[in-house]
Amino acid sequence: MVIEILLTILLIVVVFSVIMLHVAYATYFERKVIGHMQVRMGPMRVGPHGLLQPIADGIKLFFKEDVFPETADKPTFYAAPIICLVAALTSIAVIPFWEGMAISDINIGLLFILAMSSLAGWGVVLAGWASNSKYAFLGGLRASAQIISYEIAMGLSIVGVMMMAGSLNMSEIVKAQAQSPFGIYAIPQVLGFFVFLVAMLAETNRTPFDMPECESELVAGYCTEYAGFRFALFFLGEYVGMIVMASVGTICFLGGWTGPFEVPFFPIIWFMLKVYFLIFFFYWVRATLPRYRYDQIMALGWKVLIPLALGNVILTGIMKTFVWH
Amino acid sequence: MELLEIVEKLREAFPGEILEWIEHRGQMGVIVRRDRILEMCRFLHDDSEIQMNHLMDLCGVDYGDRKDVRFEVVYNLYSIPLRHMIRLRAQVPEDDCRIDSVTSLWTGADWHERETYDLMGIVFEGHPDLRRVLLPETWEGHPLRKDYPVQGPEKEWSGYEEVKAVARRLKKYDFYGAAEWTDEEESRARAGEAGYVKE
Amino acid sequence: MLTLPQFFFIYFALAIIFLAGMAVNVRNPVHSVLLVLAMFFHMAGVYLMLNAEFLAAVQVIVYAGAVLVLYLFVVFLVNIKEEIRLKRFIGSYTTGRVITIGMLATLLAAAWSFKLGPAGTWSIEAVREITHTRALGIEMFSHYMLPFEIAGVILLVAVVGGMALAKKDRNRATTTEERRALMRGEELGE
Amino acid sequence: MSRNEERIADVSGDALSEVFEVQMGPQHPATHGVLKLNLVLDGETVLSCKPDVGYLHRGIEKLSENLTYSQSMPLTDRLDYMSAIANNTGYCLAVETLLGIEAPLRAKYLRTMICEMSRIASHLLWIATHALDIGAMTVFLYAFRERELILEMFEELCGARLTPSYPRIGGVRQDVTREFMDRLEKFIAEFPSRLEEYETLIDTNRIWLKRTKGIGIIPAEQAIGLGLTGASLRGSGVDYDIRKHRPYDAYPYVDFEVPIGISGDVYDRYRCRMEEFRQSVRIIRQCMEQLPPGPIIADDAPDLVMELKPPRKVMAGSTGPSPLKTALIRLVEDRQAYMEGDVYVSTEVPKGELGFYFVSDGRGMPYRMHIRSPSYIHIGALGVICEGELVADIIANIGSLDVVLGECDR
Repeated sequence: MVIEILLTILLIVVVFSVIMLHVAYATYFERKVIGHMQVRMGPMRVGPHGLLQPIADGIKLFFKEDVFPETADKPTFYAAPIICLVAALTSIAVIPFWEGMAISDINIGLLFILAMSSLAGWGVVLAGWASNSKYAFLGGLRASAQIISYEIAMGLSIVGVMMMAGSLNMSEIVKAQAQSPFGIYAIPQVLGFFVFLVAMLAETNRTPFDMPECESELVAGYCTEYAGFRFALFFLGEYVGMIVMASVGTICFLGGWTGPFEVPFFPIIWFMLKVYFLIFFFYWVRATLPRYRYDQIMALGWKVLIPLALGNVILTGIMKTFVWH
Repeated sequence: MELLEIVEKLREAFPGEILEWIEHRGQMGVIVRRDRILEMCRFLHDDSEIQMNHLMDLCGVDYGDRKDVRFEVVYNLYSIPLRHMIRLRAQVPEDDCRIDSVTSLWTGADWHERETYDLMGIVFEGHPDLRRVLLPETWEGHPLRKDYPVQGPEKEWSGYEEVKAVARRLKKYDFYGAAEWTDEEESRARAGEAGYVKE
Repeated sequence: MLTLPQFFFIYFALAIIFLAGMAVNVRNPVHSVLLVLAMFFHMAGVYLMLNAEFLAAVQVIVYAGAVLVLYLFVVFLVNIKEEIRLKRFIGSYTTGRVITIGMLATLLAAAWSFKLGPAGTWSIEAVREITHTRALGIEMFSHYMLPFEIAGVILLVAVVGGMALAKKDRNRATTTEERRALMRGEELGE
Repeated sequence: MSRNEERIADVSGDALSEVFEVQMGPQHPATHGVLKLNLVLDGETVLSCKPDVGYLHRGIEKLSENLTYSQSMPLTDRLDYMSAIANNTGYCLAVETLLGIEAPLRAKYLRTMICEMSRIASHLLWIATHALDIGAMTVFLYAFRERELILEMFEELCGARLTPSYPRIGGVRQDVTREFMDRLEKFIAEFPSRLEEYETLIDTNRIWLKRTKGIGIIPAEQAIGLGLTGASLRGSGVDYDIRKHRPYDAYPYVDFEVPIGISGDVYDRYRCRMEEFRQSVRIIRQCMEQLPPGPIIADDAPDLVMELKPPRKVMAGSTGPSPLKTALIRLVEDRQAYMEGDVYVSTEVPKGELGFYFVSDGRGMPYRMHIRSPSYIHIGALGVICEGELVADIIANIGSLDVVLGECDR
């Protein structure tokens, strides 16, 4: 019993550090990818090809002065970034990286992730309100509306996957997927995959749905008043959220840890490649697309994505009842 | 339409209002009285043969004591469909420094007139929102007048004193300046005493 | 000596009572909503202890993720600058106290009369075996199909009705021209 | 929350709707300088938008009343620093008209060429920031890549990149070199394909179209009334381009078209400027082909170096002539009789119509100089345009009007 608990704690520590390292280098990856898309080099100064840049950035952010607005609501202001990061990190617990390798392989893994991503929205909303600044407040309001709307679309988009796999457990979904005719659900669930990709961008507040921050209108939106360490927590939360969303996409639609052939000693490689492909997709979209307007985002969510996802659910139901059975 | 014909037409419509007209470098300038300037502008704007629909520029000129009437408000008008321009120069005396606003004809005259009011001190009657535009609300004097010194006024602008007071107040957040600011001073500064500077 | 489940149950129960009390008592409405959020999480914990993990997740997704955010939205939008002081319905404290105590007594009496009913189909072991989500699904979509659908339709009616009530001219104005017309005080044509 | 107590006329009579005041700027990423907008919002709808300018007011008009015509030239660089040469040229033309001199043909062609280059440079900065405001950040860096080439050519031409002060009253400062012409030729051969690159990035993008089409519509009548000029006016379908209406420099000798829009929304203004890029390339190419030999500055042009040196000692408190007053250009003195009077000369700079109104009393410095700057008028119009739009559309509108605060505040 005690040894089990200790082992779990060790596992948590290992996964946490690996994820944090990935987050650090996800920022590096982003700057390099976007840099090369924009005919420039990205970070080049710190270390060879700027490889130490994320570490330098981290040190800078964590040792910067923690500015606290005088009129802010203190407890909420402190709690908001922590809620953001905790919600994102907790989701990691249920993600199976390869067969049998998840901190906690619970039966309602997908629902748990949805629950946690809805909690992440709280961090943004409360940060916007607690800063007691108008830009932050507008950002927080936008965030609350956007997160509610897109959570529905995202939840519905993976209902099709749940129906095909017949389970909410993420490992089971991967296993069921591997036995399906195409090997991945992205092909039969193409509608659901599309809705998921769009909702994934919106849930993590990335361009073209970065309304809550939206630097050209609202300066930095909900995190306008945050600096240093607390800003870094938001930043980490956003990137961990990206990794979580990419992992969910990988598990639900791209076949998780399975690949065309087995890689000995390093089974996580397929999972990582797929996750990094989805993260690259985030960056690619960011470098290409302009930003939506707030009302257009809501229209897209409610009038396009939710009906599409509902249609996908109905279609999957019909197929499952009459065709695949 | 020839420029002189326009002047002729204007003279017929407003006898006694036109004082002088000067053609210089191919441009026609008409010096007029200010009293019926709005009607004159409306005439130029609406007449189908003139159609001055574009107000290119509106500004004030301070002639100091060189002329009998100190100020002039200059309207540079242009007709986009007919491609001719004319300049109206309305004389505004110093002791009654006001003229009718032409914002009802050209919405864009709004900011031109605000600028002229701000820098030259000419009041436009009937302007919807005549405030200072380039200078702060609390500025004293009108800098483009000839009697305004180039290097600026002797007296410091009151807003600058306020800024200095704020800077003093924020000094307590300075790394080295924490000890220099007492609570009593702080409360005075917070109460918004403009111009309060710690000696 | 308490067992671990007992300890957790007592913790959750006390925390729920405490947080609910605090939520009513704090002055700042946003803090109040935050406390309710924490309370919902503790309730989800109670569900988890009952092996109802599906309900726990839904509790967080629906109540914490959607309903409470809407509450928060309303709290943000309604500008509560000063405490709203209501006039009391009844002038005397005594009458109020008597009524309150009466209500409490009724509640206690009702609670006292609870008895354990006969065991149903779903014993703890049965639920463990086929997982809670599946058990819930089977129950809901076989025995209680009709009530479930009726409840769904009622909710749909409520949503549509809410939209019909809330939809005013302002929400119809999607273009600049329409918004400008509204600002001038004109009515929008169909 | 600290909200404004004052409620502007409530839009819907909804008890819950709260009027919300936001001061956008003067430090704000999307206001293109130190522009401040006092917004009154109802949710995200703008009830009123009052621009507040003057944070960059340097008193250029007052200063130039105390400097000779030549000395004021560098001040005009600082108006619209994105296309400084166009301001210089406009200023020179105004002074030339006042003095009654004319630049030689080669100088006219050179100025036209350089002006169009600076138009491209300015429009590149416009598309860069406009796209960045709407969120397309890649266009920003693409456009800067090309702008850099133009600035490097300016550097080769006269040694300065941003504020060249290259034109002179009566001509230009230096002749072009072979290398410059080669580079320019390479640039204009390549540039149209780069333009297509931007267009593939944003022009067919659904989000871009959604953000720009039907936003900030200014009907033609209203646009003229507001005093809009340049591409902002032509986007509304008004064919008013000073290069065609009152041709100056070499514009009468070259062949080009004036692109005009139809509906006057943000997208049409964007399209107009994108077409202007192509027309500018066309003009530059024609100028390069037709560039005649000859002098680059008029014989009777006033010297840059003051012929009459100011007296060395000025007694403190003496009422004698100030150093500046005697620092007259000899030629200007000769022409004293002709110089008295006033002229208004305007040119088509990238932002719109830049006009200089001079009142001269015959001395070597203007008695009164007034600058009619397009950005000032455009910002004044911003409030009217933004009313009833959403917050995000303000950003699109500022971008589409292409304002620069250095010119607005003077």
